Amino acid sequence: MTPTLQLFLVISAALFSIGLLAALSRRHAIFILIGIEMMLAAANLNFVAFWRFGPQTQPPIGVMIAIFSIAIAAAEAAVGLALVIAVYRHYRTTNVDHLNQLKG
Amino acid sequence: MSSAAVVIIAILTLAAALAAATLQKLMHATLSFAVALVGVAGLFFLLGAEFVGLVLVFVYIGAVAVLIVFTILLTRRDVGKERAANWGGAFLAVAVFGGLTWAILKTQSVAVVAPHIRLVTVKRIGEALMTSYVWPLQCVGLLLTAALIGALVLVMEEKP
Amino acid sequence: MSKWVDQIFVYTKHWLLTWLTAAPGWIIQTVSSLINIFALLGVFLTLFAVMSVLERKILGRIQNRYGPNRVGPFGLLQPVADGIKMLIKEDIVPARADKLVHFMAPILIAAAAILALGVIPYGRNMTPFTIDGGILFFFAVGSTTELAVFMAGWGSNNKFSMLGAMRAIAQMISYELPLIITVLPVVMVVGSLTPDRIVAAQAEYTFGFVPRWFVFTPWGTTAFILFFVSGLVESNRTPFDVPEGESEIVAGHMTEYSGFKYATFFMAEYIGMFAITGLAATLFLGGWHSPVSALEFVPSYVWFFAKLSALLFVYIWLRGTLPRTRIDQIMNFAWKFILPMSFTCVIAAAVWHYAGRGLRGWLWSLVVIAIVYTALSMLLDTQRKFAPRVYRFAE
Amino acid sequence: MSRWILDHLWLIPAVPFAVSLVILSLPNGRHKSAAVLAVAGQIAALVMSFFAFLPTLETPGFRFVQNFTWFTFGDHALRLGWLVDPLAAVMLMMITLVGLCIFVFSTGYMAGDKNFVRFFAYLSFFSGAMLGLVISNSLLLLFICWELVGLASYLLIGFWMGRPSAAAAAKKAFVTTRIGDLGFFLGLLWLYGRSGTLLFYDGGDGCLEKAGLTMLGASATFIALLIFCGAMGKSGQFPLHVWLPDAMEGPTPVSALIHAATMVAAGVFLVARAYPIFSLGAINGVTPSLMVVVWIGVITALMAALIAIAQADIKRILAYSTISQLGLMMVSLGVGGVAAGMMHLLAHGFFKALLFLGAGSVIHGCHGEQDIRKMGGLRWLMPITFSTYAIGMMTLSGVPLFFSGGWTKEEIQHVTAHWPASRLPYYILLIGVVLTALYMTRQIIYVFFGDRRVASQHAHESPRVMTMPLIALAICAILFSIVLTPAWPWLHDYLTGTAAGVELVRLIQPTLFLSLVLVGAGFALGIWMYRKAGVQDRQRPADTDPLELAQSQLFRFLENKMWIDELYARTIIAFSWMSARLSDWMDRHFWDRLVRGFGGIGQLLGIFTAGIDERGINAGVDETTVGTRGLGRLISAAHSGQIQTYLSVIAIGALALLLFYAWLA
Repeated sequence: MTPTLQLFLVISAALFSIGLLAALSRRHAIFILIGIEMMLAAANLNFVAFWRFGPQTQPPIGVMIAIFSIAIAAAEAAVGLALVIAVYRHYRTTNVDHLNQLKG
Repeated sequence: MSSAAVVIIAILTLAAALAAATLQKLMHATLSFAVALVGVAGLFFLLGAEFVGLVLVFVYIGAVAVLIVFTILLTRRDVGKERAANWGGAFLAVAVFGGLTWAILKTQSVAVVAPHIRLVTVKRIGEALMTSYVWPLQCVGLLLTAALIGALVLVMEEKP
Repeated sequence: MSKWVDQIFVYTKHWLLTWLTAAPGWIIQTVSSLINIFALLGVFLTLFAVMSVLERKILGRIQNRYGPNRVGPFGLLQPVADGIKMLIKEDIVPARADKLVHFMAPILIAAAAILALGVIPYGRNMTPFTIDGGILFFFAVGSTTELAVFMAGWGSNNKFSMLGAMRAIAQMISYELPLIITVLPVVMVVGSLTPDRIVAAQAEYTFGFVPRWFVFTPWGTTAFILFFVSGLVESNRTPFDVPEGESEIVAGHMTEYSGFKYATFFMAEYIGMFAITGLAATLFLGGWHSPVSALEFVPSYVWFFAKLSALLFVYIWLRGTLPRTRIDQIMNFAWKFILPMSFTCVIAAAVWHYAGRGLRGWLWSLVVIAIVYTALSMLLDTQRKFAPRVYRFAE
Repeated sequence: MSRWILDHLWLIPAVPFAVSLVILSLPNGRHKSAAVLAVAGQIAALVMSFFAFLPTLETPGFRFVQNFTWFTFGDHALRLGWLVDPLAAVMLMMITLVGLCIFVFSTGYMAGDKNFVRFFAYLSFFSGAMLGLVISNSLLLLFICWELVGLASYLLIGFWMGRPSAAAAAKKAFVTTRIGDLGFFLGLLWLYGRSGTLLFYDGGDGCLEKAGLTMLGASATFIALLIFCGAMGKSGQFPLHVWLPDAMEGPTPVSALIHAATMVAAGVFLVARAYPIFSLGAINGVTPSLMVVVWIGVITALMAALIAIAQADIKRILAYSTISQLGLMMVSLGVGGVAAGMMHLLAHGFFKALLFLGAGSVIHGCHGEQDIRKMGGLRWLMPITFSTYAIGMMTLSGVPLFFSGGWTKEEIQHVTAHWPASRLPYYILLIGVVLTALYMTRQIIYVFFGDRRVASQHAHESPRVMTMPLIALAICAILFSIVLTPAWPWLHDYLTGTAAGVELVRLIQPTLFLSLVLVGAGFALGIWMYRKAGVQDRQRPADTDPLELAQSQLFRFLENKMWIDELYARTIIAFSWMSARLSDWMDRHFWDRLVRGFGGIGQLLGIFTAGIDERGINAGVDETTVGTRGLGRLISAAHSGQIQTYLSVIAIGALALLLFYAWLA
């Protein structure tokens, strides 16, 4: 038995939802970052799956997008974590509930 | 590519991901996150995108996970003061999952089997990167440089 | 005859697999992989044992003493005694340690080291696992070591462990970059990430007797030296053994480990060393090719292990000769010298390629490297006098 | 190798330029690297010049041209180019060889200077510009290099800018040569307008070739005279010579390199290069423009030689001697002896550099003293300097047979004597020979003979790095004569492109005896006049010149440089000053009021618009602002500051979108 595209899409949807769960329900900024990274990974999984099951192209677009997205995710993680450290230095907390200076 | 392998890896991945989202200790959550990403890389291998899988492991385990771990270390005093889980968020996540799954299962056009394709070799990816993707490649290089400098500036000690 | 000797292991494996011709494909594949894995483990664990005793003996010679000579003939059974000792020791886990992380760390570190061995070609048709991006695989797997070291440091819940882990990660990250960038010129010139192709690209002989190994080009020599130094740092060996400097922080991230877990760390360090030297031999020293065309009848794996042993001997030699460097010196060296030089290697390789890969390219790339080297040494001002030593105390 | 250099001629000037840039970027204390880099650059230039020189030996009349397009305006391309012919090649060799000696000398001479690095940067810069000048195949490129050379000269004269006299001298040199360059530039434009090209040689279409020359017609005379203006400024010819003696304020190696051997010779080189324009339409070898060249040269040669007799500064004497010799070269060019003039230029480059470096060595030994009346008796204290200086002096005076200067001077006398227009220049030149011998004798007696005076009490020989170039240049000055003798006039034939032949008979010429007599007369006169100058009170300078005792009016006149500077101050400078005052007055009282009036109109308009703005527009804007602020308050309430709330809203939105599409499908 060979798997269909649906299987991969469901897996990626589940991974995305778990990432969303982490991003929404945890109060620690690093958890939110981890959640976002998982959502990105889920998106990458979608790209590669669609490329694998779709019509063949030259260049392999899905793979290329996944590579670029990983690179961008790395940059995002670096800046995000630097922000976490900077925020922690300033407020002595990384709990996002307490970081509401932008309240209107 | 057999369904059994996919399902086994998927279960491992999702379990690790769930652990990463729910474990109380931040360090354990990070390590679970790393495991989940190794699982995703495994899925990439099964999908025939070896290079992406390797890059994923390389970047996420080698760099991002280490970064997260360092950040945890630098903000250690804050660990452990976690409030109880936010049920509204959990509910929303489940709703999104439900919606997405429902949509996927309902769409018949995605219920297809993988066609036979030529292996995507590193050489092909390299050629693509150096021809049609040169611009994006340069932009990503610029972005990474900017991110590097930005991150450094952000965490630099403030001189009183 | 010589071909038969050369391929004896390959033939053996094929002969073993003929027993399974009737089985379904995935079983054959699994069994083939298992054979590879067991062969690898067998060879390298033996090599680890031999290396551990040889290292102690060679170090002994360097320091003008005998080294182990009691257990077995010439002390060759010493590793067996050591193994038994390690196995029967009590396994102590600190009370406030993070038990799971503490337990997983040695496993992960050993797994990573062994996995890295899988992509190196040990002889003609003797690559255990041929992966398209083999070099990338090597580094991807290698990069998990950092996480494992961190787990060891964190899980032990001990400040020496944590400090050691931080030092280890800092220097491993700093040197991973040049390590990868020095591989780039070879990958560029060959046009492939597959170790087999890289070895094949070094098969020819100039004038019939000088082998076309990359180490004989200016960029190759430079890259090889840089790779070797970076590899030395990556495997935390003297003179870069700051992370586990026993006079400063007990044993770094391995402080809280004892018994077999400690032995596992020890083994992982040695296997990592084998992997990195094996890769160096593959990338720059022509892999399993013989250095002289006249000696091609000698089996290919003999050449590979000869090169490996030579490099390992240099490791031991360095350990017996050099004192430990300071961490800030290691960092400065990495970022101010090794990194720019490794980028220069990439440029020099490009120059070499576009100048026609002949004598002209050879000279031009030499010029590029010489210019950058001179400029760097002028900029870094190697003649600067050392500042008076200032003692800084813990605050 | 030669082929490669010819294809990459631009490298010859580019290397010193690049070296100069690198040195400029060095930190101030890096004396050693600066010196090594500069000397290495010069050696590289020498080697490349040598390889460019080689092919010119093989074929007589060799000429290699390489043109390229600089830029295009409209459908017209402005083209520049490089050129190697015997003229350029010998200049290359001379500049790099003398330059190398002087670079080496400078490392000793400037050793104590705190701006050492900057000095070598400038020197390399000069070298690059000068090399570019001699190999350019376009009057425009030549002009560019010409100006760069002038800039280098300015920077180096004012090198010790802390001294007011140095700053003033630099300014004077710059402004004076600029006057000449203005003429040069006008000539260049005129030439371009007439012939449509500035390339010298362009496969038959260049401005020095037949096609170009025929287009000039009658204007050739004026173009030639305008170009000669530039040459006059750079080579210090009569009306514009005043800057050169003052330029001795710069460091002595600079005086040797720029203001004796190379840059000042550029004027002569320019005339030689553009000679086809000067001699266009010549009747019996005489044209109006060449006539001007001859007479200017004659006046300069005589005047400068006279002034030199009454000067007290060791470098000033040499400066006037340089002016005089340049005048001599101009005469030679004017009467048709291009080869003779160029030969004297080359020989002069060697021996004048030698004399200047010798003077530098003397000054160095006397701790910075330049007044010859305060020196004396250095003969035994500085033996190497003395002997090389003596060789230089005899070469300059034109002692026949053994010294290069003698042969070239004789050649010049020879061609001048056969000038059909007049015999007068020839006689004046003969007087010049006597005068030259006289002032050089005077100088050498004051400096090296007699008793030690104030400045020479503690004199010492200079270090090896300074004496070695002296010896090298002295050997050059002597050996160079081998290729100059009439018996084997190799250089002459090389420059004119004919085949050389050896004939020993030609060695003995009537003029040989004449010059022997003249030079001897000069020496004898000098020794007789200054026989007592050396023996004087030890502690006081020799303040009374023998000439002053005999002819005090004449000496005063010569000592003050024939009052030419004062004349300029009274006339030209006073005139400029007046016109500046006039313009200033006009600006203050006339134009200023006019501008102020317009300003008033603007002010009135401003007051008017301000009223409109205040009453009409502001009120409306205020109302809008109040409204916007209220709206903003309303919306800002939705911002809780909790990022997870935002994230939830986004998630809900996505979910809604999903459901919406599902409903659509």
